[in-house]
Amino acid sequence: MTRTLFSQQPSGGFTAQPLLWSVILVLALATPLYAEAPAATDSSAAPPASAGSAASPASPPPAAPDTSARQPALRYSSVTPEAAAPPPMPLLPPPTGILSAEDAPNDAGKAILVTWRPQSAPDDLTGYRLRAEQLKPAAGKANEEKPATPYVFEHSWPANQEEYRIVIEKLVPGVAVNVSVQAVAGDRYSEPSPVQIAVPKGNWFHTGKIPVGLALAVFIGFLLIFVQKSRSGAKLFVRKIAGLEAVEDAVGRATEMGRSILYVPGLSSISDVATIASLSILAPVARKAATYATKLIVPNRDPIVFTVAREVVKTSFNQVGRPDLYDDNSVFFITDSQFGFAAAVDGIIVRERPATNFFLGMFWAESLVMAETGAATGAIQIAGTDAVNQIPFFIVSCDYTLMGEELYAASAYLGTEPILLGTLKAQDAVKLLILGVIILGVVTSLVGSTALFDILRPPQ
Amino acid sequence: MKLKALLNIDRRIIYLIMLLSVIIPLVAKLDLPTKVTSEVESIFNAIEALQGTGKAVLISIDYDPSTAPELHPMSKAVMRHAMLRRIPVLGITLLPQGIGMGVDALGTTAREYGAKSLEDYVFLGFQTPPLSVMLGLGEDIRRVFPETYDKVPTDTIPLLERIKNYDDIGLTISISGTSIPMSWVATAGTRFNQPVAAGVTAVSAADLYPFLQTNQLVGMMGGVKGGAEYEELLDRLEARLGTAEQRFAAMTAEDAAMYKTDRYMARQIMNPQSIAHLTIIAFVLLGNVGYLLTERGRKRG
Amino acid sequence: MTASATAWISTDLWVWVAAIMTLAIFSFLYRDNPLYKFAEHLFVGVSVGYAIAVSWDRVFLPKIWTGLVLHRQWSMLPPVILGLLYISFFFPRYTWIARYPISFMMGFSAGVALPLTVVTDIFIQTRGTFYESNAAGDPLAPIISVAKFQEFAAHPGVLSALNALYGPLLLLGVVCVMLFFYFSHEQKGPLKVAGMVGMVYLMIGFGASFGYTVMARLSLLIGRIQFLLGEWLRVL
Amino acid sequence: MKTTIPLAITAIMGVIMFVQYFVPHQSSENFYFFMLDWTRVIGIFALLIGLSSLIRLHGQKIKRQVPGWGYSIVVIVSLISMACVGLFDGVQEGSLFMKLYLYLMAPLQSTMFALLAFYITSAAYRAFRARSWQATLLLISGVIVMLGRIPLGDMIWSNMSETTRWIMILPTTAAMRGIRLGVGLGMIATSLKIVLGIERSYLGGRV
Repeated sequence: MTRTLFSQQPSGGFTAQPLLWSVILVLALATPLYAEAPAATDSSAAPPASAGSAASPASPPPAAPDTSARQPALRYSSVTPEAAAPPPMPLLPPPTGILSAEDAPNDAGKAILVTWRPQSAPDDLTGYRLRAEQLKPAAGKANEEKPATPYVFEHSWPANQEEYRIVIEKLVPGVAVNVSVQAVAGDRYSEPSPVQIAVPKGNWFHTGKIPVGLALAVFIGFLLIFVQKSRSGAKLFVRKIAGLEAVEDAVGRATEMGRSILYVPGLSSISDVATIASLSILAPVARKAATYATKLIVPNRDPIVFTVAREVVKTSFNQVGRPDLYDDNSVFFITDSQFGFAAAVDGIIVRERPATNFFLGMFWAESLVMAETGAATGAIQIAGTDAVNQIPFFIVSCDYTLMGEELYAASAYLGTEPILLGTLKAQDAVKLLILGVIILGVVTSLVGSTALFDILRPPQ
Repeated sequence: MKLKALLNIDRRIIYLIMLLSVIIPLVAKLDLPTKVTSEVESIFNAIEALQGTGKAVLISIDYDPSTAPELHPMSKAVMRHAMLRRIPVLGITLLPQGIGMGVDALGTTAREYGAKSLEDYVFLGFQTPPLSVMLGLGEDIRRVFPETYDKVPTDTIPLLERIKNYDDIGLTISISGTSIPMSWVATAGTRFNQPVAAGVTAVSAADLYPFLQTNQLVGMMGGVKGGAEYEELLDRLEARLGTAEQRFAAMTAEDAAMYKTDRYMARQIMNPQSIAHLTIIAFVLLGNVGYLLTERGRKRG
Repeated sequence: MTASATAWISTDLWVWVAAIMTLAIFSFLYRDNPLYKFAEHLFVGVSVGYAIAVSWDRVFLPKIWTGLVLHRQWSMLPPVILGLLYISFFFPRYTWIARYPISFMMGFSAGVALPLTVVTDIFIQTRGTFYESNAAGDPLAPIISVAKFQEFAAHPGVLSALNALYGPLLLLGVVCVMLFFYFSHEQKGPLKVAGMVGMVYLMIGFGASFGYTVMARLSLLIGRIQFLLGEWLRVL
Repeated sequence: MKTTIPLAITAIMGVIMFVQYFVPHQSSENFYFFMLDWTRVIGIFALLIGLSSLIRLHGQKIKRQVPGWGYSIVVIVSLISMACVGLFDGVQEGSLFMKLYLYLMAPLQSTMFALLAFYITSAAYRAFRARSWQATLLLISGVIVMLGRIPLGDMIWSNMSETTRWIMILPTTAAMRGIRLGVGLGMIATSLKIVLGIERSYLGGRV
C-alpha cells in the first residue's frame, strides 16, 4: 500500500488528511453562503460599496484586460451623472454596424464592455456618439418610494478607427443598461442605432488570475515532492551555509566570556516570514545558552511575537533540563513604536554590554541605530534579514550578515523538523525554473513576441 | 605609529565633526554654487514658453508634512515662477493631507507676487479617486471640481471660462513622494498627450529616470537638490529682469527678509548636505589612507 | 510663534519641551547618561500610552462598543471571543489557548500573502528582467534587443555601448545573484564563478544603495538642527 | 485539541483567503474587508499582553528597588498619563493628546531617526576599507554614488552623476532583483508550509 502523501508519521505526528477534507467541506459551505445573501452582508457589516473603488487608491490605472492587438479599450468612468443635453434635430440616417454590449469579465459586476464596429459611413461623418442609460433602482427602503434616477453615460469618438471599445464603470450590478450609438457629422446627429441591452453582474472567477494559480500549483507540486522525499528518509544534500558557524562561534564566545546574549527577533508581526525564520533560530540559540548558563535577553516589539518567543525560550530551557535557569524577565515586550523600541534596545546594549548581539528578522530604518551602537561596544554581531534595503547597513556594522534567503536557509538548517530542508530544495528547484522562464523570455522578446510578457502581467 | 591614529579615530570626534559640518554652513549662511541639471532646466523652460500663450500651469500637490521638507520648496519655486510670468496657476491635490500644503504654498507665493486668488491662481482643493480626476480633467475641469477649496462654485470663475481642460493647460506638474506622478504620466501623459513634469523625493527619483529617457516626462526635480536648482534658475531670471529688487523695495524690511529666506529654503538645506557628504567621504578616504599605509608598512616591515 | 520675533530664544513651552527631548537623544552620541535614560524611558511610556489611546479611539469604540454592543452587530462577536482568548496568557497552564487567535491571524496573512507575493516578487521581477514596461504595465521594449547593438555599430561611443550592453549585463547580474543563493549544490566549478560574479553585483549594489540613502538621513539631521537653531535659539 | 484545531484554523483561513483572491465578485471583496476588521479587533487584545509584560517588568524593578528603578517609575507614570489624556480628553486635532504627540513623541522619533546621519558616518569610516576585493567594490560604488548626489560631485568629474545613475539602474537593480526573487520564493514556501501545517514553530515550543 503506497504511503499516502501525508501518512501517519511513526512518531505520532499529526496526519493532514482529515485537515484537507475539513478544508474542502468548509469551503463548499462558505462560498454559497456568501453568494446567497450579498444584500445581507452588503448593508450591515461591510463598509459602503464605494469602498470597492476606493480600495485601489493611487494604484496604476486598471488597463482593460484586453490581450488582443486591437486598440486597447479606453477605460473611462465619468465622475458625476449629468442630465443629457437633448441632441439637435436628427438628419442623418442611423449608423449601420455591429454594436455589442456585454458584462465586463473578471469584475465585481459594476461595468459593461461595449464594442462598436461601424460598416457603412456617410462621407461627411466626423465621429460617433455613444449613449448608455441605466435606471438605478430606487435607493432606500421599499416603503418611501424614491423615483428611479436614470444614470446616463455619454462618450464621443472621432471617426478614425474601424473598431471602438470602451468599458463603462460605476454601474449598479444586476440592472439592465441600454446602449445605442449615433453618427455625428459636425453638429448634426443621426437617429440612434437599435438599442443593445447588457446586464453587469459580478463574476465568480477572475480568468486573468489563472497564471498566478498555475504558478502556485507548480510550487505546491515541488514542495510536496521534496517534503515526501525527506519524510521517506532520502538523503537531501544542502551545502553548508557559512552563516551557521558564525552563529555557533558567536554564542560560544558569549558563553566563554560569561557575558549575556542579546537576541532581537525583528520588528515585524508574527505573520511575517522573517519573524518565523528568526524564531526557529532562537530555539537552538536558547538551548545553547541554557546548557552554558548564559544570560539571554530577548526584547520584542510585537506582543504576539513576545508570547511565542517566551514559549520557545521556556521550552528550549526545559529540553536541556535546566528549567530552573529560565528567567521570566529575560523575554519581554517594550513598545510597538519603531524608534521607541530602537532607543530601548540601545539602552540595553550599552548598559548590559552583551558579548553577542543577534539581529534576525524584519527590520526597517532603525536597523543601523541598533547595529552601530552594538558595534561601538565591541560585541560580535550576527544579522539576518530579508529587508533588501537594510542589508547594506547590516553589512557595514555587523560581523556576519545572512542575506535574504540565507536567513530562511539557516532557519531550515537549525530548525528541528528534517522536512524543512525539503522545502529548501523545493525553493531551489523553482529557482531554476524561474531562470528558465527568464531565458525563455529573452528569446521570445528577441523574436518580437510579447506573449510571455502578457502572461506575467499583474492581473487587475 | 602616528598613522595608526588615522585607523581608529574616536567615534565621538567623528560625530562632533559631522555635527559641525551641518551647523557651520547653516549659521555662516555658506552659499555654494548650485549646478543646474538638464532635467530641472527643461521644466523651467517649459514654463517660460507658456508666457503670453494664455495657457495655465496645473500643479498637483500630493504630499504631506512628512515629505514636505523635500517637496515644499520646489512647489513654491514653481508657483513663484508662474506668478512672476503672469501664467495662471491651477492648484489641486489628490491626498487629503495635501490641502494644508497647497493652501500654505499658494498663499505665501501669491502674497509675495501680489497674485489675486480666482484671477491669477485657483486652488481647487482635494478630489478623489485619483484616476477619475486625472481622466476627468481631459473633459471639463468644472465637472471634476464643482467648487474651489474655499467653496466658490467653479462655473462663476472667469479664469475657468478660458481654462476648460488639458488643451488649455500648458504643463501639468505632479509633486509627490508617492507613485502618483507615474499615474499622471500614464493618464494625462499618454491618453491626452499633456506635457507632464514631476517633483519627487530623492528616494523615488531613481524609479522615474526611465520616464525621462522615453521623454514621457518633460522634466523632473529630485529631492531637495531639484528644488535648489529651480530656486537658482528663478533667482538668476529675476536678477536679470531686476524684478526682485523692485518687489522687495516695495515691502517692509521684515516681509522682505522673510520672503528672501523662504526663497532660499532648498539651497539652505543643500549647503550643509554638500559639506556633510564631503565630511563622510573625507573620513572614508582617511580611514583607507591609514589602512593602506599601515598594511603596506606591516607587509614590507 | 506666539512670542515676538525679536526675542533671541523661543518662549513657547512646547518648543522648549521638543528642544530638550532632541538634546537628550543627541547626548547619547557622547555616552549613556541620565538625561538619555530619562528620555528613553519616557519615550517607551508615552508611545505605549499613545498606542492604547489610539486603538481605543479607532478600533475599540467604533468596532466593538458601537458595532457589537450598541448595534447588536453579531458578526463582530467571533473576533472579540478570539481576542479574549489571548487572556489565557496570564494562566501558565492554559497559555496554549492563545494559539487559536494566533493561528487565525497566521492563516489570514499567509492566505493573503501567497498570491500577492507571486505577483509582486516573482511575476513583476521576472518580467522586468527581459522586458521594459511603463507604469500602466504596457510593454515598452525588450531589454535585450538587436536594434540597440545596431545603433551601437552605427555610431560607437560610451553611451551607445552602455545602452546596448544594459540588457545582457542586467540579465547576467540577476542570474548570478540568484545562483549565489543556490543551496542544493556545492559552490564549485561553474557555480563558484557565477557566485563570484553575483558577489560583484551584490557589493556594488549594497555600496550604491548605502551611498544613495546618505542624503535622506542627512536631511533628517539638518531638519533637527534647523529646528534647534531656528525655532528654539533663533540663530538662523 | 492543543494542536489539531489551531492547525485546522490556520489551514481553513489560509485556503479561504487564498481562494478569495481569485473571486472578483463584490461579496468576495466585502468578505475581505470584513475579515480585515476581524484581524484589527483581535489585534487590540494583543496589546493587553504587551501592556501586562511591560508593567510586570517595571513593577518588579520598582518593588525590588533594582538600581535604576527610578526610570521604571518614569515609564509607568508617562504610560498612564498619556493613555488617560488620550482616553478622556480625546485624540482629535489640537487636543492636549495631539500636542503631546507633536511636541514630545515626534521630536524623540525624528531625533532617533536623525542619529542615523552620525551612525552612517562612523559605519562608513570603519567599514569602507579596501580590506578585500568585495570591500573595495563596496567602497568605490559607495563613494561614487555619494559624490554623484551633490553638485560638487559633478564639479570634480563632469559625468559623476551620470555614472551614479548607471550604477543605480544596472548593478543595483540587478542585485536587488536577484535577492527579491529569492526572498519571494522563500516567502511563498513559508506561507505554504504554514497553510499546509508543516511549519509549526509559530505555535511556540514543542508541539
